[in-house]
Amino acid sequence: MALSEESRAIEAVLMVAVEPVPAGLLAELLEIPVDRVEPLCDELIESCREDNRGFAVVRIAGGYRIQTHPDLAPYVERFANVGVSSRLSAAALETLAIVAYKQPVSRAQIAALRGVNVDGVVRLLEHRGYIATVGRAPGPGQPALYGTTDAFLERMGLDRVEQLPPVEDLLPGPDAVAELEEQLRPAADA
Amino acid sequence: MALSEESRAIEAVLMVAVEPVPAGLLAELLEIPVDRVEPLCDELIESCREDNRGFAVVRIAGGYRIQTHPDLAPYVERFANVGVSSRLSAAALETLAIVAYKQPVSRAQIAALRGVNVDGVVRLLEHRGYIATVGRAPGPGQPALYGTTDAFLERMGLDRVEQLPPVEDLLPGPDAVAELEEQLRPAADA
Amino acid sequence: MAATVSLPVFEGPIDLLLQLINSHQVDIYDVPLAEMVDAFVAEVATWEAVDLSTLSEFLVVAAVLVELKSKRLLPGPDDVEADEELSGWEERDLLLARLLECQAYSAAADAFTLMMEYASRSVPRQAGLDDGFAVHAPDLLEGVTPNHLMAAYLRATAARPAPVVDLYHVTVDTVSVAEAVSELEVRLPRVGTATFRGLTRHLTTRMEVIVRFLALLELCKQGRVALDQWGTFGDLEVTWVTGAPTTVSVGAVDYEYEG
Repeated sequence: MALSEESRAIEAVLMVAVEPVPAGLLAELLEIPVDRVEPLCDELIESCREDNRGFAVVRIAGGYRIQTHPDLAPYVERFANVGVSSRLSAAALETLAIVAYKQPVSRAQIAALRGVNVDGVVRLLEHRGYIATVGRAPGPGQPALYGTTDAFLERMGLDRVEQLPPVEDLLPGPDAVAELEEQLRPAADA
Repeated sequence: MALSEESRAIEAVLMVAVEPVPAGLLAELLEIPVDRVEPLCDELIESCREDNRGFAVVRIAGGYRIQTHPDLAPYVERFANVGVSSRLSAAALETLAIVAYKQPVSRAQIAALRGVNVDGVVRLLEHRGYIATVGRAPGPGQPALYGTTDAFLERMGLDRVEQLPPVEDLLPGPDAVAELEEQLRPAADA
Repeated sequence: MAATVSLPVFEGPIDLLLQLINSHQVDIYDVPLAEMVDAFVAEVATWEAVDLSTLSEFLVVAAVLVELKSKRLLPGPDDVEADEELSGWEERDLLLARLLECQAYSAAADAFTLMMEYASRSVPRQAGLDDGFAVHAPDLLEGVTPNHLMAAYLRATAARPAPVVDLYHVTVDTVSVAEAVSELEVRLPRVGTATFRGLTRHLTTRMEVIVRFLALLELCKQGRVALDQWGTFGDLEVTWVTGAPTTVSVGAVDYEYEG
């Protein structure tokens, strides 16, 4: 069953989303009335079932998301366990360090510091229980703010986060760096 | 087109992967011979195309991954706020091309071709993760030899370096070469 | 904005001029290079902001033109001995090969841009594992101490790419002598005596080595290190003078070198 253009767009958005996407946001992205979203998502849900896909589109609290089909859980679980290395990658450790020192911190702030997309790493750290959502930032979308957990402190042998070795922030913030970069860029892009 | 059980399992695994999954690992998870993986993935790729899905399964940087369909970029970009990867300057692109086609190659060899100092550009490309030291040349100082990385392949949307356009296609045509040669002849000879 | 030139034989963008010369539609012999440069400099003078891309593009093309023309003006085979003639041909072959190669890489750069542009229209799925899956993995923080974490934090915050200036051809290393002084201040008291080679072994650019040398001279002037050299071109031996004040007025050393 070939999908409609709007259903395809919804599917693409759900593919890159890390958290459930509210119907209102989908309507906004597609520039359609919000009551059109449900039938389109139903079309998607139905097509996945009919074509026997390995994933499903599900409606859960807060919106829609894509998840693996429950009957394939054994493969997914095996993958999750073979893929895991016994140590954190340098990138993951740096991300954890940023959360530890800068908490509460949003994913966008971490990404700005690291200069790369950190969604996967943040999810891994959250999944492992080293970091957790500790609040929501004000402003559009109310992004989640992350902090370290008690499990993290316990593993590091600390009582409080304040016991981490002190660091001095000698560097200009990401905003300042971005601004500087802008100024230094020549008039026309090479 | 309804999917086979194995294709569904591969699809589910790719759904939770955060980087390209090599065929060998998929074979291990499904407990099938590795040469069975490619036809199964082809089945997946074909089904996505046929059913006009919003995503595609692609072979990239030595593995398989799921990504959004290119023609839905307007929706995805609006949602995911991508475009973090800034553009490379002409000098950086040409240097990257030299590394890609001549790897493993030393900084001195690149500089000889470009006719200018390339230290800054090489450092930038290394920092972006597109090139890396892949060995050391014999001889005094044992200069580092550079090659392209998986991140480069991912950025280019390629599976292997061999998929780059052949260098013959990039050279000026035989007529142009003959004329250029003529041009280089000394005055008295012309 | 592409550089344009206006000459008796040609008027238009300078890279087009190069193409025409390459395709033999304009003779490099008839192109007055000095006039071309004068015209470009005059055009630059009218710019409100300096456009580095156009400047460097012009420089590259102008350099190739100068090279082409100098080859064209070389004495012909009649004036040279057979051996030299041969080497002249060899030189031209090499030049031709280089020009062809440069054009190929320039074409490759264009192809790369298109491929990257196309690839960037697809975004990979990054959602990771669904909730509720059990991961029986070893503790990932095994062996990680708070100090490791601090080091990772410093790495993460210091690893920001330096602001990228499209200087195209020039590499600027800014190394301050003051920084080198502070670094040596920490290092030398620990080792007591070291050789200059040993102190600069980890450095990669000549400018860094020079700055290190200047820093040593500065410390020597302040009577905080002793320098010895056994023989001409011998390795410089650096000895930290114990009892010297432990903090240097780094502010007194504030000059920077750019290479």
